[in-house]
Amino acid sequence: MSDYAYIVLIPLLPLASFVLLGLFGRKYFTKSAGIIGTMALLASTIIALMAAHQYFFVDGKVAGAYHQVIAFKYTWLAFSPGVSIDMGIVIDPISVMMLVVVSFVSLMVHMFSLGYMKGEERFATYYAYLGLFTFSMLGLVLSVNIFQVYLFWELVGVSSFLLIGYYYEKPTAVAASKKAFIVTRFADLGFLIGILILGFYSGTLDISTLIHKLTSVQSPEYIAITTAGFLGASALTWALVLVFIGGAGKSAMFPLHIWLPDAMEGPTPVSALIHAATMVVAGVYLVARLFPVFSMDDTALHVVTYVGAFSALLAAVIACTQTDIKRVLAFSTMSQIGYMMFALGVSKQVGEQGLGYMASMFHLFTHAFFKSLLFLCAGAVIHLVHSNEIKDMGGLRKLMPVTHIAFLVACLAIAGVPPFAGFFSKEEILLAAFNENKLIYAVALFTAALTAFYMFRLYFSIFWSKESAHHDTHHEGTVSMKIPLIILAACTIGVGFIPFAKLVTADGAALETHIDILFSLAPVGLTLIAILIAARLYKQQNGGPQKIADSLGGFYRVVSRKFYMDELYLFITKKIIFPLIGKPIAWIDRNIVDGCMNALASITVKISGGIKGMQSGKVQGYALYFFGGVTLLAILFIYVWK
Amino acid sequence: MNAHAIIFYLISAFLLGTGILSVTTKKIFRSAIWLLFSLVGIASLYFWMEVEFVAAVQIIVYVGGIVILIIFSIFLTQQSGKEMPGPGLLRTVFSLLAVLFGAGFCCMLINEYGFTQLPGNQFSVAVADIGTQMLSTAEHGFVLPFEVVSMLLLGAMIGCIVIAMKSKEAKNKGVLENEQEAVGTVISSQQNNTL
Amino acid sequence: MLMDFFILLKQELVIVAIIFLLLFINLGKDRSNESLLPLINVVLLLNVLLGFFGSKEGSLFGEMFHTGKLIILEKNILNLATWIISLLSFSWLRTHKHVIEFYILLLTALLGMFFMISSGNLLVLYLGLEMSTIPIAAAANFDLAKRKSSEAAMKMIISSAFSSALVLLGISWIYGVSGSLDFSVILLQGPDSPFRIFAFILLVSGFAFKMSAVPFHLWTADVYEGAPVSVTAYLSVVSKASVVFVILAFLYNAGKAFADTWYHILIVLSILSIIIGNLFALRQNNFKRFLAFSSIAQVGFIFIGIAGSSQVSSAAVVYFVLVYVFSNLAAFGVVALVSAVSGKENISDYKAFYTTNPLLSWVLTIAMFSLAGVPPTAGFFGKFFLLMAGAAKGNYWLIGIAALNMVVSFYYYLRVVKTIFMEENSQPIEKLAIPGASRLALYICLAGMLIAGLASCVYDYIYSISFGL
Amino acid sequence: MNLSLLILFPLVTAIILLFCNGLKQVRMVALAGAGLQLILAIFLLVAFLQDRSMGNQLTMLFEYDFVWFKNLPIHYHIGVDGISIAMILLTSCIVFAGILISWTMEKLSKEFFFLLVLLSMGAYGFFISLDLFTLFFFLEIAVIPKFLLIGVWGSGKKEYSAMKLALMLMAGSALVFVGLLGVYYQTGSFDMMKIAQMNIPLDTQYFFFPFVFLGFGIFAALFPFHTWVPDGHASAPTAASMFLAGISMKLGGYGCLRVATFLMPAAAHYYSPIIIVLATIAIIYGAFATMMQTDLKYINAYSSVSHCGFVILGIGMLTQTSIKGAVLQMVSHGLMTALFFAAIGMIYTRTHTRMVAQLGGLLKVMPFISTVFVIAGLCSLGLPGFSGFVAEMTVFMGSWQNPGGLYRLATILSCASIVVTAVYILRATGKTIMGPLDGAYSKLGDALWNEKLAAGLLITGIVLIGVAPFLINQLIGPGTAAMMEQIGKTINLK
Amino acid sequence: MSSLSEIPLAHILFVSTALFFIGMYGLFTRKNLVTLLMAIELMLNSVNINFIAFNKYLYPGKLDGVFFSLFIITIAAAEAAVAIAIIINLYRSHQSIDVDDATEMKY
Repeated sequence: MSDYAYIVLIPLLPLASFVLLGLFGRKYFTKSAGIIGTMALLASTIIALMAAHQYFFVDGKVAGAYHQVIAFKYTWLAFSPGVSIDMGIVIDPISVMMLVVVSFVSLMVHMFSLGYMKGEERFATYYAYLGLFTFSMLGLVLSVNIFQVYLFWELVGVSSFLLIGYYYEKPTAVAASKKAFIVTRFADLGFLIGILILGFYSGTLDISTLIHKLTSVQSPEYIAITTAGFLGASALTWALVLVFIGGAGKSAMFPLHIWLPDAMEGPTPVSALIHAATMVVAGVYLVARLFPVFSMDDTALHVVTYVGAFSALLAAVIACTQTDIKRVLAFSTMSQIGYMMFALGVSKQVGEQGLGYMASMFHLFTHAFFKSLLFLCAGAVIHLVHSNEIKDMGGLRKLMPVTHIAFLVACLAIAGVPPFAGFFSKEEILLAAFNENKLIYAVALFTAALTAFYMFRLYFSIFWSKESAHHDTHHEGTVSMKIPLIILAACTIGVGFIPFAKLVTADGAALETHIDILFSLAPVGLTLIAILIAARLYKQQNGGPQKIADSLGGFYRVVSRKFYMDELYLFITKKIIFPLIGKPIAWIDRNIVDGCMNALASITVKISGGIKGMQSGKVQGYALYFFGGVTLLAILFIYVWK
Repeated sequence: MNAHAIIFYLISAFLLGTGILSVTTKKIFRSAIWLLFSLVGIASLYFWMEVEFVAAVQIIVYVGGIVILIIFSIFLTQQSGKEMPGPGLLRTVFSLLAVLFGAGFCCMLINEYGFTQLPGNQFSVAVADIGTQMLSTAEHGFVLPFEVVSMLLLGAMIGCIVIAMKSKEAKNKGVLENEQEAVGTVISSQQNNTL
Repeated sequence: MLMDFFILLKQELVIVAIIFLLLFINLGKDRSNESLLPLINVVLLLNVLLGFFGSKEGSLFGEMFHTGKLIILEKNILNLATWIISLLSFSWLRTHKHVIEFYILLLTALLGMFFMISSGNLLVLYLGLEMSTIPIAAAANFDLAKRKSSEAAMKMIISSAFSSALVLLGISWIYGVSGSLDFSVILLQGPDSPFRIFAFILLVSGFAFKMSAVPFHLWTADVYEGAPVSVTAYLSVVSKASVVFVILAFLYNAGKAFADTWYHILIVLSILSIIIGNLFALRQNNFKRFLAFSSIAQVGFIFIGIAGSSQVSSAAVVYFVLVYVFSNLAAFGVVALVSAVSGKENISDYKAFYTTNPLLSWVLTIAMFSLAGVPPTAGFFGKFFLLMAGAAKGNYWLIGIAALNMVVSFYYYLRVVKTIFMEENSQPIEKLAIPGASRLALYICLAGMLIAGLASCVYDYIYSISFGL
Repeated sequence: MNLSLLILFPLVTAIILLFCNGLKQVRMVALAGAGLQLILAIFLLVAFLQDRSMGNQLTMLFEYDFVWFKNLPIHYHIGVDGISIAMILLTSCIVFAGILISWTMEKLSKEFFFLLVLLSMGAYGFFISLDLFTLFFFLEIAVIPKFLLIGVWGSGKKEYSAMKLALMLMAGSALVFVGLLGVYYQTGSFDMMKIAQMNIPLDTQYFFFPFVFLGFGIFAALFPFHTWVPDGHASAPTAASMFLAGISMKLGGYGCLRVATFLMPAAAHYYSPIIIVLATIAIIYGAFATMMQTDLKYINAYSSVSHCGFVILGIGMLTQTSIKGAVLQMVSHGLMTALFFAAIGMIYTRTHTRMVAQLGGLLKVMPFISTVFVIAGLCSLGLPGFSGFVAEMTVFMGSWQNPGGLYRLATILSCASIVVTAVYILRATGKTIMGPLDGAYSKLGDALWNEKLAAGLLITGIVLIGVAPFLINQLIGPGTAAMMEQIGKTINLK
Repeated sequence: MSSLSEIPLAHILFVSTALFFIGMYGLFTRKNLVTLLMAIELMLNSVNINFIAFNKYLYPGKLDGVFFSLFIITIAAAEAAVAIAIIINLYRSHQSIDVDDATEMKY
């Protein structure tokens, strides 16, 4: 094994960029901040690619499988013997894969932002935040310790918060950033408690040790965690479900997805980076990271499966009705992540049954490219149109040819049209689902068709439909914005051909996969039909969509309002938590708890007023009291206490 | 019950009766006179107990000094003839209750304790004894209290003078003199007696 | 033998000498107060200093009078307090017509206290008690033209006469059951009959009256309010301190057989005093009246200390009294200055006092803190030791009540501080010119409050000469 | 290393201050004094670590035992372990920052700084005391200056708040006092190290532990005796708020740990369910109450109640990790809340309002202050990289190690508070820092050098702990371990 | 001498006690300050009777009781003198010696 310690540079370079720009950016790097950030990321990306090359191809497999390498580990905070937060770097197929994805997409976004964010007042801050996010995300994927995951998890959350709230003067942006943070925080609570349970029973927080201890059926830790239970489920189930809740929060799974559409308030490149390619898949990554443990518990896996599948379907349905292009993309992200989730859910740890795992990772990988591409394209469009609404667009294909082509490529990829990247990964997922669970397969299939439909609805609405209302004076964007689009488009076409099954699998060993044309027939066919329907409805401006919407009536309204999930949450917070918990508590505190304290004081004063008559000012009264006192003492001591 | 005992009860009845009258009479001057009688009654009780010296002092100091002082002050405050307002009913009841209770309680305690007198009573109070003991520094000498009391009288006298002296206003000059005289009487009588 | 006599009686004799000196001065030609006061203060200073020389243990007049290191220390404390009061009275006496008489009364009372403290006999005790009361009652009337002053004097003399009648009843009964007046004999038999107990209670109630313990305290506030500030200070500090010393000596020596009885009496009285004193102090606006009730509450604490009945407790009590002297006199000092110049005696008059008189404000504040028992003032140590001594018998609930009442007392002490520092006032008390004598007195008090606690030697010395039950 | 210097320096500073004239002189002296304290504290830290690395394994270092009252067992006994050093460092940082923040204090500046320095003396004395009497002495010294600071220099209903604070804290110390006397009469000693070696009889422990714990608990804002916190903090001037929340509340936590739990472990064990329940209530209830506040200072004050609940929770859980977490939380919360108050103070001096609803978009005009505010907020909600995360996670980990349904439930509920914390912090941040800027504020300036320095110092502390917790762990780890060993012994005996 | 024994000591004490409480009743109920003073004199005298009686009946060996009563008489005189001075001064300022008129200070 060779030394991977240099990998530490990959996260540290963005961190350095963050610190530099964060502390001095406003003063000294107002213009050059973008270049500095991009350069740092470029270096990181190169190192990441080098590392990937070294890991997969230079060091290669040992005994037929890729092994985990702990490149570096340092006890960061020791709790008690064996239980500590370690900072370290783990090298294994998924972490290396994620390294590449994160640094690469981040680089693209950095580059794109050079043009997109040009002239912003807080340009340096923007790049600082980007650096922070990239650092956190890289730290997250490299974690050796479950608490390290949590730590970077939170950092990722906060950088997401900062970036969503980048346009801090816009109240909607502020609200969205708050929402994103709080909802994910809520989910993180589950994650945290899950960690506590896992840590308590296994006596360690180190992921590999933990996996080791909890995957052998004879180990005392395993026996302890499976025998301990609460409400009919074993501690292991609880722990895993709780951890999954954490993942679901970040990955916008139902019912914790509500923050994702709103998060689109942030700058679009940020959406591309965080809310499409990287952060949102952290949940998937988390489950994958702990997959050996998950695979020990069927209940937890079922939860993952059904939540994933339902989210995928739900998001796809909602996406069909949205009119804000970024929101459509957001729901599509949610839907695709649902795919990844249920793919994990239907997987097993070893051998052929591990197909789902591989597929999930593969989809994660491809999705990162085409989804970030979609977002960047959307960014380019918005940059031109200054609106997110579909109705403000149309016929842009002539005005922005590069964007048009890139967007089309990405749409084809996400729809799963061969030979674009999405096709390969989606095929594997469908196959895995087909093998394990027919119901899930059906849902997945339907969702795939829906995906194709709403993506092409978007495509046609933006680039075809009515003639552009925009003049030629508008340009597509700077070169720095086009280059990433081109690169990503190329990737979207290319990455599907990477022999992923050989590289990234649950047990590290290569998996034999092949494209079965017969099996592919159904999904691809459905997809094409869906595309055709979309073209029919949206290529030209006509009343079709409206008619359909009208005919669906109430259902359409419910869907377009996202099944009233936001309203439900609002109801819970504004109508239940604030007035029914917060207000009473605040009231109780002021009036009852504090009131008691004040009452003590006022009662004392009252008593003081009540007994003032004793001091009547009449000297005979004093004498009477005197004699009374003597008598009292006499009676007390002669008769009462002897 | 022999004559001696009868005398005791008579004296007792007298001094208690006059005492009660003294604290209940409405006219202040009469009250002072009843007090005088009561004090005389006490003096006669001392005579009855054969402590003539104390009886004499009692008459000289109380009857000759304090009561006169009191009567003077009654004149000075020009209230001799007026009927004093009586106490409120509530006050009377309370006081009566307290006093009756107190008296009953004390008498009960006295009764309960059951004092036993010594059979052979050798009690005699010679004036000479009192004189020597008063000025003796030995074991049962009372020179220290004697001196202490003289300082106390000095202090009291000065205090009286300052307080009762009406500065600058000649109108009440007489008061001052009377005061000083009165106090002087008391003090000199005391000194005389003990020497 | 004669030498002994002089040495043992030195403090008393010095006082007597001073009294006669004053009498002679009075007889001589009229002197202006301006020249008289410094002289008297110097003489009193000498008196204080003389007290520290030639201490000797012994008794005179057949046990009627005895003295010892602790007693001498106690008398020195009283001397010191008297001197400080004299210094503080400077601005009041400057224009007073009866300066010498005032001092004679004060010193007579002091002499009475000395005899009371040294007494080994009920007769001397009684005489001392009267001697320390009657002149003060007269002195309470020294603001001759003020209605309140005569009312105060009247209340004091009537109350104390009533009290002394009850005490005398008690003494006569004690005499009746023991046949003696000597401390060593009178209470030997213990509380074996109700008669004895009642006699004892009557006697103790007399002390309690002088110390103004609840329910025998009612005269206190009125007298304090009405009397001239210097007399109030004297009453609340010297007079009270002397009775504390007496009760300590009396209970620990003569009252041994009654230990159980008086222990409980003290506890009852202390709880009543602390609670009632605090409750009344809460509502006062007149500064002197306020200090009266605060001192009533303090008495409760002293009782707790005495109840501890060990060497620690007697040391704690004497120490507390010393501290109390400094703290209370500092407070009265400021009040005296303000009252003498502006005639203002209400707490609300002190609003924004700090803006015009920072020094006096700080002195008053520190005095309040010391009375409240806030470190690093000596008051903290005093209270801590008192309660520590009281807790020795294991009655933590009592300590708990006391401690919680300390919180109430914090309220009113801090209220004064609040008034001084925090409240707005368009017409604060004007800037006062502080006479040198008063300044000196305030500095002494300040030093006492700040040093007497931190310097452990003070307590250690007191401990070394004190005694337990 | 003479620990008495920690008391001497402030004392001398205070005395010099009394003789100073003019604002300039006063604040220079105060700053120099505080700077010296800071240097001394750092020097102490270095000396301590050196001694430890030389293999000095004594529980307490730099001990000094001087018989104060020879007839009572009252000693001036001082010494430090890692925990105390952490608290001392915290104190010196906050005092320094506090003086910098109040640089422009013009009203009665001499008195202000005098009291501030006096307060710091009380805190230092408290943290180094090994004798219960001295400890109590310094505890009370640290109360009264607060009363004046709030009452004279405060705002709003300052007199009420000052009085309330003083009375409640005094009630606390009165309870402590009863407890201390009880301990004293059971052991005949005030020396904590000695008392810890003795086994106080169980029934005595059961009787006196509540006094001591509740007493200190009032200082540490234990529910339901926390009501002095909101009013007191809200009315106090900035520096006093910083001190109050940063140090005073830590006196309580430290006392709960060092006196109550350390000396009476069996009782601590016995009462731990009650303590846990109260702490959990404080955490949750404080958090929800914070959510409804509209005044920035009230927000921070209530959040302090919630955060100090973690301290009590950690102590009540009685595992080594949880106790370590409690100590970490004390340090962390001290720095963080001081920073928060500093930020609020800076905002207030410029905008003259603390009402959330009246503020908005401050990031535009005062980016530095806003950043400080956000950092404090993020630290408060336990963001990694800041001290809050480290402390809270340690508490959670430690708490979870205590099995048993109640403990588990308490831990889960306490964990849940991080969500509520996020809600109120983000709400406050969103409304004040972000959002559209009110035109009235568009001319306001950013932080001055003194404010930057103060905030910088505190942020350094927060980030240092947050990024490199192993450093502070090294410091307090052995201390808690030694303490836990002692506690463990007794609990097992039972 | 034998005649004495016919009157038990207790009876004398009853008388003195009665006198004491008569005085106390006066003290409680009278309004005029001078009469209050008279009531107090009665109480003091009752105590004197006690002292003399105890001395004579129980402890005839020494004269403690007699002396005590002598001193009480003296003190009573001094007290009365001061009290009267105070009352006179009060009369000057209040134009009344009713005890209920001098209740300016209370509560």
